[in-house]
Amino acid sequence: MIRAIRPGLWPAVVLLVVLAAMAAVPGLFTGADPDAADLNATFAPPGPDHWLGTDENGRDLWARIVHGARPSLLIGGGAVAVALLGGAVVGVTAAQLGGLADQALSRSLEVLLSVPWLLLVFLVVAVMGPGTFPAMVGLALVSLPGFARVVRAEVLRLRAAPFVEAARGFGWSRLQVTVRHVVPNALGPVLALATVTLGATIVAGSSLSFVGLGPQPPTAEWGAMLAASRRTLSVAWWPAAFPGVALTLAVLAITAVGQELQRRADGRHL
Amino acid sequence: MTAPLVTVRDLRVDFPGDVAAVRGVSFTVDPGTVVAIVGESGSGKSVTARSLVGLAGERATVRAKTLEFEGHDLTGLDPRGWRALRGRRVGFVLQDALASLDPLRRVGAEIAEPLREHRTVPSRQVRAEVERLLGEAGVPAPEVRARQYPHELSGGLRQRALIASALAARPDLLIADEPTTALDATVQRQVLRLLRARADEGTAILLITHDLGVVAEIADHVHVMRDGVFVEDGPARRVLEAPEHEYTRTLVGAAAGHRRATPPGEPAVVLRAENLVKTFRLPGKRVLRAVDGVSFDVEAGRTLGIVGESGSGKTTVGRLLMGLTRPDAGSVRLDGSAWTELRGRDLRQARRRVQMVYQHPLGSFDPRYTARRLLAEPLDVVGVPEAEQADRAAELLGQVGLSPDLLNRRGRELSGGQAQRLAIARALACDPDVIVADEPVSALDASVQAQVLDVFAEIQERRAVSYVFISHDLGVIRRLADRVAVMKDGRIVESGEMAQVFDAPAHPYTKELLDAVPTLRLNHL
Amino acid sequence: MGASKAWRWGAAGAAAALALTAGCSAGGDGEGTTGAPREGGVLKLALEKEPECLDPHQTPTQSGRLLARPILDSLVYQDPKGTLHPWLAKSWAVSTDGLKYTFNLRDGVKFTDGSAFDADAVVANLDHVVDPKTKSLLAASLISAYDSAKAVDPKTVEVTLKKPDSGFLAAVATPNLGIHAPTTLKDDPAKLCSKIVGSGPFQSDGGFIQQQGITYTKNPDYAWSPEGAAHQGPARLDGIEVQIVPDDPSRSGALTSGQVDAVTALPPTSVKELRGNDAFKVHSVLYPGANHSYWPNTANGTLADVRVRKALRAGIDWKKIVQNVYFGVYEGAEGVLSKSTPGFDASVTPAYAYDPAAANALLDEAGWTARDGDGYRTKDGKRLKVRHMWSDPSVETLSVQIQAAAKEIGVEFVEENLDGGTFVDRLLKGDYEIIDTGFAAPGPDVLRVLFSKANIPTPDRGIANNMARYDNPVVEADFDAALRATDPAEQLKIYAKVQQQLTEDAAVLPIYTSTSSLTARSGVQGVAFHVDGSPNLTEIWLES
Amino acid sequence: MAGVLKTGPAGNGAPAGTGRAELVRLVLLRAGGSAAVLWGAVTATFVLLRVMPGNTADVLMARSTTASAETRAQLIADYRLDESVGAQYLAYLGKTARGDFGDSYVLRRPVTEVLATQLPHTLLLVAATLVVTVAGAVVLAVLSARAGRVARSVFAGVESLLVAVPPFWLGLVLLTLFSFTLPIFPAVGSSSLSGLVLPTLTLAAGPLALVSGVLREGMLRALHEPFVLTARTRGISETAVHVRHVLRHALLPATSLLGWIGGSLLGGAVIIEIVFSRPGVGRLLLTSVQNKDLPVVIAVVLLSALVFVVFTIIVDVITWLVDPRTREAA
Repeated sequence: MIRAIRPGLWPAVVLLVVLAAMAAVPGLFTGADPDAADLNATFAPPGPDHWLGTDENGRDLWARIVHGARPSLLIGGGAVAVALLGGAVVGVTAAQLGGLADQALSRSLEVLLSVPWLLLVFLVVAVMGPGTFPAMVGLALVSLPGFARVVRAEVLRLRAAPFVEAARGFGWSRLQVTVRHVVPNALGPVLALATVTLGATIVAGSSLSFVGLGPQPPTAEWGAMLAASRRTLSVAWWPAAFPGVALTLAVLAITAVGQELQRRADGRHL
Repeated sequence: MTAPLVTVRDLRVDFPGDVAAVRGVSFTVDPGTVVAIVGESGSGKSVTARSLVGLAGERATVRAKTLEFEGHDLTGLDPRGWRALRGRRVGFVLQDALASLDPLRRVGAEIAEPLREHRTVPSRQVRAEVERLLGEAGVPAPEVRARQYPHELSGGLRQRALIASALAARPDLLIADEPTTALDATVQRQVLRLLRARADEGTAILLITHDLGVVAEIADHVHVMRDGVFVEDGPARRVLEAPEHEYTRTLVGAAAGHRRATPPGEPAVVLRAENLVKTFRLPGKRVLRAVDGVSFDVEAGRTLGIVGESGSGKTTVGRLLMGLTRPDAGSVRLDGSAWTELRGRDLRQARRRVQMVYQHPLGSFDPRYTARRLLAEPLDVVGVPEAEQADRAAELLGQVGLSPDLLNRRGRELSGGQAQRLAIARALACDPDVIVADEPVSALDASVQAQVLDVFAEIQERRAVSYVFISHDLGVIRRLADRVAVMKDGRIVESGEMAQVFDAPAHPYTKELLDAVPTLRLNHL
Repeated sequence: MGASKAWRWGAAGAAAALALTAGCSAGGDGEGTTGAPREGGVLKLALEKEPECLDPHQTPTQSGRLLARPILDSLVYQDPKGTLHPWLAKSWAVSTDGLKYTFNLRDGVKFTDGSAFDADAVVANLDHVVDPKTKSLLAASLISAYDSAKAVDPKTVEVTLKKPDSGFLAAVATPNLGIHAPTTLKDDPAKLCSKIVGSGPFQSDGGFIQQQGITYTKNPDYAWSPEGAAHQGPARLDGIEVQIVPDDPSRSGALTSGQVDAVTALPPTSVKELRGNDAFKVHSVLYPGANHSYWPNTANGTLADVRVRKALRAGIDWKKIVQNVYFGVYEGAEGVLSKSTPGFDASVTPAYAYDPAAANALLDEAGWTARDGDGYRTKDGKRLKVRHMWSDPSVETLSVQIQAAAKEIGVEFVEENLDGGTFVDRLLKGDYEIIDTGFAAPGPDVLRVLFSKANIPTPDRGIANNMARYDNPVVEADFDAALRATDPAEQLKIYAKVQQQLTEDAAVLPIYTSTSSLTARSGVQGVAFHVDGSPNLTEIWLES
Repeated sequence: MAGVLKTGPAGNGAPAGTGRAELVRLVLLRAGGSAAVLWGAVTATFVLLRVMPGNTADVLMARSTTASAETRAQLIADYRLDESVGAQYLAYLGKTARGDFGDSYVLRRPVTEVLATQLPHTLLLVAATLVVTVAGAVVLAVLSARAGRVARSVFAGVESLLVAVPPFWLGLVLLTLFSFTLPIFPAVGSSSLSGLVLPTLTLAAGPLALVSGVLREGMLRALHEPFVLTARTRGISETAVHVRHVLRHALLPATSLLGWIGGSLLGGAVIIEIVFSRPGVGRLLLTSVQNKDLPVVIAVVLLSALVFVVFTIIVDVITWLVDPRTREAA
C-alpha cells in the first residue's frame, strides 16, 4: 500500500507531519502560553523575543499559531470525519436499497447541495449556537452529499466489478465479498476525497471563525485570529499575515497530498 | 517501374530513457502497392509509421540515412512543411475509429477537415465532396451519415468514415495502422477489400498490423518487425508460405492454429442449458432479447465453443452459465440441479464447480492483491489450510507455466499473458468441473494467444475439465473446441461437432463467418 | 450603550437599545471653525450601521434617528445641553394638571412635497405613531401617556395625555416623533421604511436602500431652523451621500483614501492613529448614562455572592485594560454612571480602585480557597467559573484581556459568543453570569431603568434592562421616592444614595464610558452632535 | 473523463435524437425534478429555523427593550407566530408558491422589495466573477497546456495556492494593499466599476484556479487521444488542433465544475460582501439568519436553490449541445 512518495510531495508531507505534531503536542514547538496576555508588549513586531510578534493583547503569535493548529484543523478534520461516516451510511444505504429509496436519498442530497454551504452552516450554528462542535456538524452536513455520492457510486461500481463477481464465483457469501473486496477498494477513492475535502473544509471552518461563529475566544484559532487582526490592521500587519500564511500552507499541503491520493485511487480504476 | 513513393533507409527512433524503439529499418513503398509491417505490440511498427509524417512524438528523436517522399527529403522538414505533407500527400488511418474520430464532431466535419485545410475543393463543394467520399468508402446513405456523430455509426461504418477522411485530400500514400483490429470478422473483410481497391487504383498503402491473416488478405510486400528491426522482408506470399526467420514461423504457426483431436467416447453432461432467455430493458422502452431460447450441453472433459460477433449474446450466456444472472426463462443445470433451485451454502458450493476466465484478467483481480493473495482466495474457500497454500499456489502457477517468483506481484505488474495465465490458475484453484472462458485471449498478442491456448489445452488433457469457450475468433474456437454453437442475435443458429460445423457449415451465417476470416489458407499447413 | 459598536446580532439590540427619551449634554469637541462657512458641496459619509427601517416612528435605532433627522423636523428642539427650544411649534403651553399640551405652530412651513404644515399634519403624525398598524416598537413607551390630539385651528394643536409626563416634550423633540408629510402616512407603513418626506433641511428622492445608504439633497426653501441652532436657513451643503460600511477597516480606509469625507464610530485603534494626523479630525462626545459595564447576574450563579462581585471589581485592573484596548480613546469608568451624567456621585469612586490583595481576600472569604491544576480557584471541587455572554465580536479584545486579568485572581471567564436567538433566550432565563452593555441616557433616571425589579428580563416580561437582575427593596423605595420628588436637587440626592448602595452591592462592574464619534477630513467643518449623541449632519459645511 | 470517450457504439446506426424537441424535453424534465429540490430546500430551512432557539417575537423585540407587551402581542399576531407550526408551514408554502414571500419581520417591508434592492449587487458580482473565471481559466489553461513542463508546474503551483488561500484573507490582503495602502481601488461601495475589481478578483481566484486546472488536465488528456493524432495527420495547425478538438473536450468537465461553482457562488458572496462592505444578498442573508427573519431567509434560500438549479440545467443543456454522446441518455 505504501508506495514511494514523489519527491515533489515531500514538502507537503513534511508540513503535514509538522502540523499534526503541532496539533498533538504544541508544547514541542513553543514554551509560551498562547493565552498569556502581556499588556506591556502589545503589537510587538516580529523579533527575537517574539518570532512572529504579538497581537493586540500582547500574546505571542507563534505560540498562538502553534496552539491554533489543533482547533483550526479539528473543525475541518472532525467535519470531514462526520461527513465521511454519514456519507458512507447514506451512500451504502442508497446503493443497497436501490429503486425508490435510492431516488429519495439522492434527491435529499441534492437539496443539501442546492443550499449555499455558508447558509447551511449558518443555520446549524444558529440552532446549536456558535462553537467548535456546531461548526463541525454544519460543515459535515455540507460535505456529506459528496461522500454519499462517491460511496454510492463506488459500491455500485464494485458490486458489478468482475473481481467481485469472481469472488462470488468462488463461493464467498455476499457479506464476505463486501468485507474482503468492496469496502477496502472503496476506501481508496473515499479517503482521497476526504483529504481533498479536508482542505476546503478547513478554509470553510476558518471562514466561520472569521465571521465569529467558530471557536470562542480566547481559543487560538487561525480564522478567529484573522478576524481579530482585521480591526488592528492599520496598526500592525503581522497578526493578519501569519495566521493567514499558516492556514494557506496547511490547506496547500493537505490538498497536495489529497490530489496525490486521488491520482493513485484513479489509477487503480483503470 | 516507377520510382518508389517512399524511401526509408536506416530509420532510427529513440525515446529518452527507453531502449531505441526503432533500430534501423529500411523499406520502400511504391505507388499502387500494399506494403505491410507486421509485428506484435512494442515491436516499433507504429512508431515507424508515424515517423513518416513527423508524428513519432514530442520526445522522440528520429534519424534516418534517407527519409524521402517522392524524392523530397523529409528529415529537415519544418512544422509547416510537415503539415503540407500530412493529409494532403499522406493519409493516416488509426486503429480504433471510435477514438480516432473526434466524438464531439459530426462525421462530415471530420472528413471535411483535410479538404478545408488543404483547399483541395472549393468550400462550396466541400459538402458534396464529403458525401462523395463517404459513398466511395462504401458508406450507404452518405448524406445522412455525414450529419451523424461517430458514436452513432457501427464500427465498420466508422472505420470506413475514418478511411474516407484520410483519403479526402487524395493523398498518394495511405498509412493504415491496425485498421481492422477492432472489427468483427465480416466487417474486417469488407474494410480490407476497400483498402485493396484503393491500392489497385494507384494509392500506395503502408499497412501496420499484428495480424498475419490481414497481411495474407491484401499485402504485396511484408516486413516482419520485432524489437525495432525487420527480421524478415519479402513478398507477402513468400514470407507467409516459406518463412525463413524463426520468429516469422512462430507468428505463422500461431495464426494458422491447429485442430485437436476430440477425445473418444460418450461423455457425460455436466452443465446443461435449457431454453435460456434473458432480456434487458433499454432506454425508451425497447427490450433487448440478449439471449433468446438457447440450449446446449457441456460435456465432461470436452470443450464447447460458442462463436458469435459482438452483440450476439454470447457473453450473457456465459454469465447465465455461471449463475451470476438469473435467466428470464429456462434454466442452467449443474449435474441436474438448476442454479435457481440452489440456496445459501449449496449455491456457494456449487459455484465453485463452475469458474470463469475473463477477457481482461486484471478486472477480475482485486487491484490491491498480489498473486499470492489472489490464489489464496479460492484456496481459502475450498478449505486448503494456510500452511499448504503456498505450495498449492506454486503448483498452480506451475500448471499454467508461470514461475513462483511472480507470487509477490500485483496484477498490474504482470504482462497480459502472465495475467491471463494467473487467471486460469486461479480458476483451477477451486478444482472446478467447468471453466467458462469469455474471450480469454482476444486482448493478447498473436504469439501469446497461442501460448495461452496451449495452456488451456494442456490443462484439459491433464485434468479432464470442461470448457465453455466464448469467442468471436474462429481460429481460437477451431483450436480448442470439440463442439461448436454459432450465435447470432441471441440465438444459436447452428451447432454440432466442430469439424462438421467448420467443414460443412449448414447455416448461411456460419458460412459467411468462415468466409470472412482472413486466415492463412495455406495448403501445406 | 456604546453606539460605537457595530452590533452584528439583532438581539444585541437588547443592549443596543438606546436611550429613548434621549438627550445628552456635552457638545462636540470639534469646534474651531476657520474662516467663513462655505456654501455648497456634497458630504460623503460612511456610517457604521444602518436602521432596519428609515421611519423613526417605527423603529427606535440610533442610526434611524440619525438618518431621519435631516428630513424630519420636530415640534420642539432640544439642544445638546438639554434645553428645549421652539421649532415647528412657535410656542407651547402646558396645563396646570400637566395633562394638556397646546402647541402654536409656525407659519409658512412647507413639506418638500409641496403640502403645507398645519395642525392636521401634527395630529396625523401623532396618531400614526400610536396606530397599531404602524407596529411601532417604541410608541407605547415613548409617549405612553399620549391619549389624543386635536387640531383646534390650523395653527393650534392640543394634545391630551392620560397622565402627567414631564418627559413628553423631550420625547416630542426626538426624531422618533418627527413630522412626516401627512400624505405619506396614508400609505403602507412599509413604504416609509425606505422613503420618508418631511419639512427638513434635506430631502431624499431615492430614499434609503438597505446595506447601501441614502442620498440627500438640500431643501433650498428651508427657513425654519430651530431657535438656538448654530446655523439658520437652508443647509450649506448641496447634499449628503451616506454609505453603510459596517466593516471598521474599510470605513477607516475609505476615509484615509479620500473616498469619503467623514465616518462614524471608528475603532479606537484607528482613532488613535488619526489623532496624530492633521489631515483628519476626530470629533467626539461622551455619552451620558450608564458606562459600558459588565452586568453581573446578582440573582443566581456564582456572582450572586456579593463578595465574588466585589472581588472581581477590585481584582481586575479595569482602567489599565481600557487604556490598553482603547488607547485612551475611551475613558475608564469610575462609578455606576458616566462622569458626564448629571447627578454622578463621585464619592463612590474609591470603591472602584484596583486592589488585588483585597480581591483575593474576598474570594478566600467566600470559600473559593482551593486551586485546581490550571490555577483557578475552586470550592467543593467546583471551579470558580463566570460565563460572559455576548454577541458582538467587537468586544472580543476587551473580553480577552479581562479574561486574562481574571485568571490572575483565579477566576475563569468563559466567553460565550452567541447568536441573537440564543442570547435572548438565555437572557430571559437568567442563564448567565455576565452580560456586557452600556446604556446612554441623559440623567440618573437611567438607574431606575437599569436596576428596578420591574425591569428584570424574564420570559413573561420580555427583554428589559435590569440585566444584573438586581432586586433590592431599599433601592426600590428610593426609586419610588425619586419619581415622586418634585425638586430636582432632591431627586439627585436620592440617586446619589442609590449609586452608593449599588456600589456597596457591587451590582455593576463598570468598564469605560463610550463616546460617539465622527472622524472627518479636516476640511469638514461645523461638526456638532445632537442631544442623543448622534452627529448633527445639517450644520456641516465643507471648506473645499 | 477518459471513460466518456469509451461509450459503446450504438451499433444500429439509427440517428439519435438531435432535435430541438428533445432539448426542450430535457429541460422540462430537469425543471420538474428541480421543483422537488426547491420544495425540499424550503422545507428544510423552515424546519431548521423553527428549531432555532428564541421566539421570533422576542428576537424582534430585542431591538427595543422598552417596547410594550401590547406591541409584542401585535407582532405575534401579525406574524402568525401563535399558530401551530404546521399551519405556519402550510401558510408559507402556499404563499411562497405564489411568489409571495411576505414581509420581512425586521425590515418591515415586502421581502421581494428588499431582495430587489440587494439582488442586483450580488448578481453583478456573481456575473463578473463568472466572466473573469471563464475568461481567465481558458486563457490560463491554453497558455499552460502549450507551455513546457516546468512552466506548467509553475501554473499548477499558483493554482493550488489560489485554491488554498482562504477567500476572506485574500480579500483582506488585496484590500490592504490596493485600497488602504495604495488607493487604487475604492475601499467601499459597489456602484462603480473599479469598486467591483477587488471583490471579483477575490471571489474568482479560487474558482478560476480550479477551472483552469480542470481545463488544462482535460486538454492534456485530450491531446493524447487518438482523434487528436488523427487530426494532426490531416495537416492542420496546432492552434486548430487545440481550438477545434482539444478545447471542446476539456470544456465538458470544466462546464460541470463551472455549473457547480456558479450555483455556489452565492454562498461565497456572503464572505466577500462582508469583507468588502458591499451591499448584497449575502450580507442580507447573514443578518437575516441572525435575526431569525424567516421570510427573508426562506426567500434567499429559495433564490439560491433556484440559481443552483438553473445552473445545473444550463450545464445539462451545454453538455447536451457540446457532447452528442450524452443525448441518448436524456
